[in-house]
Amino acid sequence: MKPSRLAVFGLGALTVFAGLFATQAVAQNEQFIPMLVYRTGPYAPSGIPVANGFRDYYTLINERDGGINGVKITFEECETQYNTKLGVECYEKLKNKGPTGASLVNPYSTGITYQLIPKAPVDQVPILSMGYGRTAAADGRVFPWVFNFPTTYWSQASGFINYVAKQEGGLDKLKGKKIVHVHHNSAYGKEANPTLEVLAEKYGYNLTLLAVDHPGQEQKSTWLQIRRLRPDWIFMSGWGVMNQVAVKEAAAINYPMDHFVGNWWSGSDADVIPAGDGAVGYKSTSFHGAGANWQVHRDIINYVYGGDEAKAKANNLGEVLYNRTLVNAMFGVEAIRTAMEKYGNKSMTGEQVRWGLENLNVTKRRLKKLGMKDMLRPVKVSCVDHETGGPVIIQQWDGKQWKMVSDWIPTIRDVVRPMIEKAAADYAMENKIEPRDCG
Amino acid sequence: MASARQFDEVLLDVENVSLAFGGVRALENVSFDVCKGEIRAIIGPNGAGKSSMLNVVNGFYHPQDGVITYKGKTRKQMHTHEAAAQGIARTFQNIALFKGMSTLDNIMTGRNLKMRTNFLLQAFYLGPARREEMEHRRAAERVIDFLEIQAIRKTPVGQLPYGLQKRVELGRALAAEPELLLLDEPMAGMNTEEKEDMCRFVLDVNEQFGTTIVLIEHDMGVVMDISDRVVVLDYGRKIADGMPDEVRTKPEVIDAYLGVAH
Amino acid sequence: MTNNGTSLLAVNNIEVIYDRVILVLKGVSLEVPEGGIVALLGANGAGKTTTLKAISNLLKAERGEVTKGSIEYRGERVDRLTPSDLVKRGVIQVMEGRHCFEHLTVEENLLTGAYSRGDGRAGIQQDLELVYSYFPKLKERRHGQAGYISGGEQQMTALGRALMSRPKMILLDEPSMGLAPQLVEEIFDIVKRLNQNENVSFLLAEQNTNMALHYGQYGYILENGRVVMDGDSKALSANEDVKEFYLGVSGEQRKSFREFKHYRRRKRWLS
Amino acid sequence: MDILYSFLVAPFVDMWGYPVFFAEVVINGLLTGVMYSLVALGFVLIFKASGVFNFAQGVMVLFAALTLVGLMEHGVPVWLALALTMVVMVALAFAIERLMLRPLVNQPHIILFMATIGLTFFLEGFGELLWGSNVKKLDVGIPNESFEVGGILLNQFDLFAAVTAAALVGVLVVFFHKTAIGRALRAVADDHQAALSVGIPLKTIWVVVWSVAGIVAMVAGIMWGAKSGVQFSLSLIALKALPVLILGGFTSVPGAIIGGLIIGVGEKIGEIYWGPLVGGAIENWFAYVLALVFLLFRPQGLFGERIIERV
Amino acid sequence: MLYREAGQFKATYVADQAMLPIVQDRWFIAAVLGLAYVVVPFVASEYWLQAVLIPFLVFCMAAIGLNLLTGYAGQLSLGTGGFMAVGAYSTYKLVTMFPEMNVIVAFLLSGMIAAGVGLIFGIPSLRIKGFYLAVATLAAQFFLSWMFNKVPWFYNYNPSGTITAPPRTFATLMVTGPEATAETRYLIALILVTVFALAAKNLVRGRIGRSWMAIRDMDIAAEIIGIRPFQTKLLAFAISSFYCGVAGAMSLFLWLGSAETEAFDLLTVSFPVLFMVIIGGLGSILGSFLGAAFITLVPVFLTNAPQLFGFTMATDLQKHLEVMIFGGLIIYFLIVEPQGFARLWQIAKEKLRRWPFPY
Repeated sequence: MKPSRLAVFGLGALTVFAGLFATQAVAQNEQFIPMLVYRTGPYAPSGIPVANGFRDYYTLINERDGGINGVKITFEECETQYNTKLGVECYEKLKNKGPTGASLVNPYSTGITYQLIPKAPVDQVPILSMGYGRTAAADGRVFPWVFNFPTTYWSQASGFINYVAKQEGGLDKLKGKKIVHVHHNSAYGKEANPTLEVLAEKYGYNLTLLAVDHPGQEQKSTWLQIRRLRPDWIFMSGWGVMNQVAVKEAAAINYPMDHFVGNWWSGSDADVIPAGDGAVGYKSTSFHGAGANWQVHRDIINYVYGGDEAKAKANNLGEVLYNRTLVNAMFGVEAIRTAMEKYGNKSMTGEQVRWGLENLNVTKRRLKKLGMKDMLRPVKVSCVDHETGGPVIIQQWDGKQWKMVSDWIPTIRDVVRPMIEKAAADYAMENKIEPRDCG
Repeated sequence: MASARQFDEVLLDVENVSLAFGGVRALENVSFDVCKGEIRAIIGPNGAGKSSMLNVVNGFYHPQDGVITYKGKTRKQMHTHEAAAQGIARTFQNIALFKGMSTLDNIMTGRNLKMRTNFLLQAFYLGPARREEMEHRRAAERVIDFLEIQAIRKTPVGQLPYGLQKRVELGRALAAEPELLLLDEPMAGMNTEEKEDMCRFVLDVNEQFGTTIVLIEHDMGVVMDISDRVVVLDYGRKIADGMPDEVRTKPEVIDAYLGVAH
Repeated sequence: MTNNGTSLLAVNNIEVIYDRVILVLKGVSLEVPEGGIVALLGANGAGKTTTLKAISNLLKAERGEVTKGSIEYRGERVDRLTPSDLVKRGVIQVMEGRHCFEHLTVEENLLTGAYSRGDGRAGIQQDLELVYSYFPKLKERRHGQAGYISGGEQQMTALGRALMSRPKMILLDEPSMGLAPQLVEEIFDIVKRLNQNENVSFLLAEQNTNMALHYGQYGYILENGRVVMDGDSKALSANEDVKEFYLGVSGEQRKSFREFKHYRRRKRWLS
Repeated sequence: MDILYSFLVAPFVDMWGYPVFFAEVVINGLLTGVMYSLVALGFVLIFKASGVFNFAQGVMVLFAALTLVGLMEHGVPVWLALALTMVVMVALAFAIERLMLRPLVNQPHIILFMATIGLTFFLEGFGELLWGSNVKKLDVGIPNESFEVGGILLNQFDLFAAVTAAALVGVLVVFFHKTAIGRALRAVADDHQAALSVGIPLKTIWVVVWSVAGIVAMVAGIMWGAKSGVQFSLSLIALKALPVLILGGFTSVPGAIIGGLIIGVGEKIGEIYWGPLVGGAIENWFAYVLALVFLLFRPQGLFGERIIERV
Repeated sequence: MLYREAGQFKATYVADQAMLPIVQDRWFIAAVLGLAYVVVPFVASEYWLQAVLIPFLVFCMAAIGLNLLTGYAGQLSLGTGGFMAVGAYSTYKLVTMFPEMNVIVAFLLSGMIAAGVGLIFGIPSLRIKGFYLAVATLAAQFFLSWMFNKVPWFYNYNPSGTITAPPRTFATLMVTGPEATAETRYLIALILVTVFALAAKNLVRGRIGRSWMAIRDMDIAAEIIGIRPFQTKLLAFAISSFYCGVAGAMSLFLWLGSAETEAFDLLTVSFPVLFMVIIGGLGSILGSFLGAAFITLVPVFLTNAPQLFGFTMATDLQKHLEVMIFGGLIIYFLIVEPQGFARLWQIAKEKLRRWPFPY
C-alpha cells in the first residue's frame, strides 16, 4: 500500500470513528429497550428463537395496542455472539439510547448478567435475568436492581427432585435412588449442584456430579460412566452443542429417555432435532407452556405477520425458547405498565421501571388478557423476593414437538430460600453493600 | 609464505577424540594440539569431520571418547557456556548471525557474558544498567572500527550482503575478547578481493590481540599463506599434521583432498 | 557479445526492486549463446543471484520485481512466465546453497526434477540412469535422506535434479561454495561435460573467478547492480584489474595473502 | 496415604476388577480417537504439503457440512449433494490458492498461519451467511444402532467412522509416497523456493492439497455433524485435533491416526479412572498433558520427521 | 523530505542509544501521549472508554507480554489466557484476603505470581520448539482454567463460581468496582500500560532483549556465544507471564468487573492476543499496540459502520459480513506487509524520508 492510500484509509477510519462520538437526536414518548442477541456464533441455534420472540412481542404491542399505554416501544438489536465482552460493548452502546435510556436489560447470558449486576445501580438500568444469571440476586435487599423471577436454577433443581419423587411415589421413595447431574463445566452448569447436594442429604438419594467440558462435543467418558452407574434419573444442565450430543449419546447407550430430564436451557427444539428419533421421550423442565396454540401466538400471526402462519413458523413461532422470550418480553412490558400506573403514561426511566419490576403483579386475569392464559403461573414480585420461587413444569419431546406432561410442580422454598439469603449476604459482605430494609 | 614462527606453550590439546552419531563415526581417535598465539588450520574434504571437531572443542558436541585439555585443565568434554566463559569464540560455516538484529546488536550480543546488571535495573534503564550499556557500547565500537563496518552499524544483518555478514560474524566473536577463536570457513563463497580483506583481519587479530586461531578453510592459497600449522582430516581420521609446506606434499593429502591440479 | 545470431538468452537492461524500495539491479544486460558457458562474476551483493532469479522468475517469491527491461529466451519474452513454465521450456535454476529437499531421499529429490515432464516412466528412468552416470556417488546414496548427505553430494543432487528436467539452459548459482578443491573441480568438470555432451548452456554465477573463467567462454563482471566489464574469458583473464582483484595475481606472480595486510591498490572502476 | 492409594492404586484395582468395563472404555476411547484423527488428517495434509498450519481446518469442516446439509435441505439427493459439496470444496481450494497463498508464497510459517486465521473468520461469516446459523440435522443414511458384544456396547456408526478413517489413511499414505504428485507435495513442504526452481507449479500443488483437505474436512463434517447436528460448534472440534497433531507429528498421516488413538484412549481412561478424584472434566487438559509427556521424550512428535540441525 | 534525519547527529553514545533518537519520533510520541492523557478523558464517552479504550489497553498489555515471549524470545505461546486468569484470580484473592492492600500493589504481586506460573510452564521449552511448544502452553491454558473453575478456594466458595472485583480505592480515588468512573479506570490502565511498555522497550534494547533475540534467531549460535538457552527462555516466560498477569488483573478490575474462567478462554483471549502480536509485528513493542488496535478496534468500527453511513440491515447479516470483512482485512494486510503493521510503519517512514523522490 502506498503511503497516500494508507493516509486516506486512516483518515477515513478517523472520520467514521469521530462520528461515533456524536450523539443522535431522539424522539420523545418512546420506550427504549435494548436487545442483546446472539444470532451468530456457537449458540446461535438458541439465540435465534430468543431474539425473534422478543422482536415479535414488542412489535405485537406496538401494532396491536399502539405501544404501552400509547408509548411506543423502540428496540435495537446488538449482536453479542454470546460473548461476554461483546455483550458489555453492546450494553454500553445501547444503555443511553432513547429519551430515557435503556428501560431494562435482558442480558440472556450468564456471563453478561454477572458483568452487569454491579453496573446496574450505577447506570440505573434494572436487569431482568429471567431464570438465569445469579441465583442469589433473588434477594432483593442486596440486589435491588436485579430480578430473576419467576424462578431460579436452585428452585428448579428442587422442582426436579419433587418431580422425581412424584414419579417414584413420594419423597420417601427417593432414598437410595441414584441421580446423576450431568452439567456444563462452568459457573452456569454448576448452579444446581449445591441445591441437589443439600436435598440429597435431606432425602437420601445418591447424587453423582458429572462435569462435561466446554464445548461438549465429545462426551463418551461421561456416558460410559453413566452406563456403569445405571442411574435411576439423570438431570442435565447443558448448553449449546453439549445438549445435542448428550441426547444423542443417551440414546446410543439405550438409556430410558423418559428418565432423562434437562433443565430449561437444555430443552429447546434445537437440542433434540439433531438426535432424530433417539430423542423421543426426552424431558425437560420449563416454567411456561410449549407450542403455538395460545392466544398470543394467534395475535402475533395476525398483527406481526399479517396472517402469514408459515412465515411466523419460519421465525420460530411456538418453539420453546421463542415462547420463553415472549414471556420474558411480557414481563418487561408489564413492569413498564406497572410503573406507568405510578408515574404516568410517558417514557419511563430505568429507576421507574425498577419500581415497576419490584411491584409487578401478573395475575391470572392479566395473563388471560395478554393471551397467555395458563401458559404460565401468576407472578407477584416483592422488595425482598425478586424470584418468587415459582413452580416448574415438565415437558417431553414426542419426536415432533414439546408437550407438557406434568402439572405445575412446586419448588422447595424452605430449603432454597435460606441458601439464597446466605449467598446474598456473602456477596454483600465481600462487596461492601449495605442490604436495604424492605420494611 | 609464513615465516616459521616458534610456539611452545600449548593452549588446547585434543587427545584421541572419537565422536559418533547413531552408527556414523564422525571423528575417530583424533589428536592434535594448538599452541598459544598460532594460527592453526584444519583442512580436509567435505564431511571429513572438520566442523564436528570445532563443535567438540566448544562443547556443542560431546565426544564419546578422548580428553580435551584447555588452559591446563583436562576434561572429557566441554559445555558450551563453559567454553564461552573461558574465552573460546567461533564463527560458523553457514552464517549463524541473529538475522533480526542490527550489526551493532549482534556485536553487543557477543559481549553478553561480560554484562551483569539484572533485569529490574534494565527495565527502568537505571544508572548501573545505563553505565554498563555505554561501557560495552564503547567496546563494541572498537570492534566495529577494527573491522571497518561503521557504515552498517544500524543495518539489520539480514539485509547485508554475504561478505559483510561474514565480517559481522567475526565481529561478534571478537567482541567476546576470546583467547581462542575458531573460524569455520571464514572465506567460503568470497572472491579474491574479499578473501584478501578477511585474511588481513585474521592476521591482525592474531598479531594485535595475540588471539590463537583455529581455522577451517578450503582455499589452499589462504591456508598455505596464513597458517602456522595444518591438520588434515579425512573420514574422521587425522591423515597429516605439520607445517603447510610439509603437508601439501604428502601423497595422502593429495589423494584425499587436493587432487592433482595443485 | 560478438558471436551473435545464436543467442539463446538475452537480458536487456533490467532493473530489479525489492520490497518496493530497495533497488538492486540498475540496468543489467547480458547474453548467453546457444551451447555456451557464460560466467557472471562479481563481489557478494553485486547482484549475481538477483540476476539469475530475475531470469528464472523466482524473484516474486522474495517480494522482488523486475520493473524495467526485458528478458528473452529463444526470442520470446519470458519475464511474465512462472518458473514452472520456464522449466518446461528448458530453463532451470540451481540455487545457491543447494536447497535440497531435506526430508526426501536422494532419488526422490532427483525425481522431483522430472515433475514438469510429460514423457512417462521409461524416459524418466533413462534420465535417472544418465544422472547416475554423471554422479556415481549419488547412486550409492540414492536411498539416503538428502538432509544427511555431505555438502558436495547435495550440490550434485541439486545439479542432477535440474538435469532431470532435460534443460537446455541451466542457471547455476555458486556451485563451488563451501566445497573442497577436489570437489569443485569435479563439479566444474561435470558442467563442462554436460555442456559438451548434452548441449546444455550455462549461465554461471561464481565467486571462484579462476574456475569460472577457466571453464566459461565469456564473462560479465557485476558491481553494485551494474555490469562494469565484459569480454571473453581470455581477455578478462588478461585484464590487469581482473587479475589483481579477482584472481589475486600481481604481475606474473600469485600474491601471498599475507601481503594484502599492508598494501592495497584501490580499484579503478569505482561505482 | 489414602490419597496416594486412591490415585496410584485404586484406579488400577478398578480396571483389573472390572475388565469388561475397562475393555469398553478402551474400545470407546479408540473409536473416539479415530474421530479426532479424521479432523487431524486435514491439518496434516496441508501442513505436509505447504508447511501451513491451517487454523481454518475446523471451519472448513463446518463449511463442508453446512454446504452438504444446506443442499440436502433444498431437496438435493444425498449422492448429488455429496458430489456438489466436493465441487464446492475444490472451488474453495482454487480461491484460497489464488487470493491467499499465491501472494504469500515463501513467507514464514507464522505468517501463513495468521493468514489462515483471516480465512477462518471469512469462512465463518460466509458459511453462515449462505446457510444460516441454525442447527441442522444431518442424516446421510449411516446406520446408528447400538449392539452388545460380550457385554461391550458398540455403535454401528462409530464402527463405520473407524472404517472410513482407516480407508482414508490408506489412500493418503499411498498418495503421498507412491505418486509423483505426492512426492512433489513433500518437496514443496520442505522448501517452497527450491520446489519452484525445479519447475513444480505451486499453484497446482496447493489446489490439489487444499481440495483433498477440503474433502477430508467434508468426511469429518459428516461424522461429527451426525453426532451433534450441523452448527457453528462443529468448527471447535479443531481444538480436539490439536493434541493429536502434536502427539502424532504435524507431518505424518499414520501419526495422525496413532496420535488420535492414544489421545482418545488416554483421555477416556484419565477421565473415568482419575477424573472423579479431582472433580472431573479433566479431558481437555489431560489430552495436552499426555501429549506433553510424549513430547518430552520425542520433541518432534511420535512420527514427525526428524528435525535436521546442523551448524 | 518531511521525515528528515539528516543533520541530526549524535555526539555521545548515550544520545545514540536513546529510545527515540529522531526528533520527529519524539514529537509524535509526545503528541500521542498528550492526546491519550489529556484529551481523551475529556472527550470520550463512556461507551468509548468502557467498551473500546479500556479493553484496548488491556490487550496492549497482554500483547506486549506475548510479544516479549513470542516476538523477541521466539517461543510460541497459546497460554496467554491462562496466565491472564492467574493474574485476575490472584488479584481477586489478594484483595479479598487483605482488604487493606493497595490495589495496584495487588496487581503487581499477582503479576509476580503469574510469572511464577509462567516459569513452570516454560520448563518444557528446554526440549520442545516451535509449534510443538504450543502444547505446553495449551496445557497451561486448559489446566489453569480448569483449576480456577474447579477449586472453590479461588472464587471464595461462592456458589456461582464467578469472581467480582470488589470496590477499592487508590489514595481516596475509587479505582475498581462499579462506582469507579470509566475515566479513572482508563487513566489507571493507561498509566500501567505506559510504564510497562517503557519497561519492555528498555528490556528489549538491552542485554536481556539481545539474548532473547539471539535465542530466537539462532539458538545454537547463541548458546555457543555463552547465552544459556534455558535460563534465557525461562526469564522470557516469567516476564511475559508477568505482563499477562497484570493484563488479567486489569481486565477483571478495570474493565469487566466480574468474570469466570470463560473470560480468559483460548478462543476469545489467547488466540486473539497472538493475532495481535503477529499482525502488529513480531518483535516490536509498537507493533503490539498497532496489533491490539487492529484486533480490538476494527470490529468495533465494522459494527458501527453501517449505522454511521445511514443504512441498517439484519443483525445476523451484518455480523456475518463484519466477520467476513475482518477476515479479509487480515489477509489483505498480510499480503501488503507480511511482517506486520510495525514494518508497514517503518516502510512508510522510509518513504517519507525520501519523499518526494521515488527511491
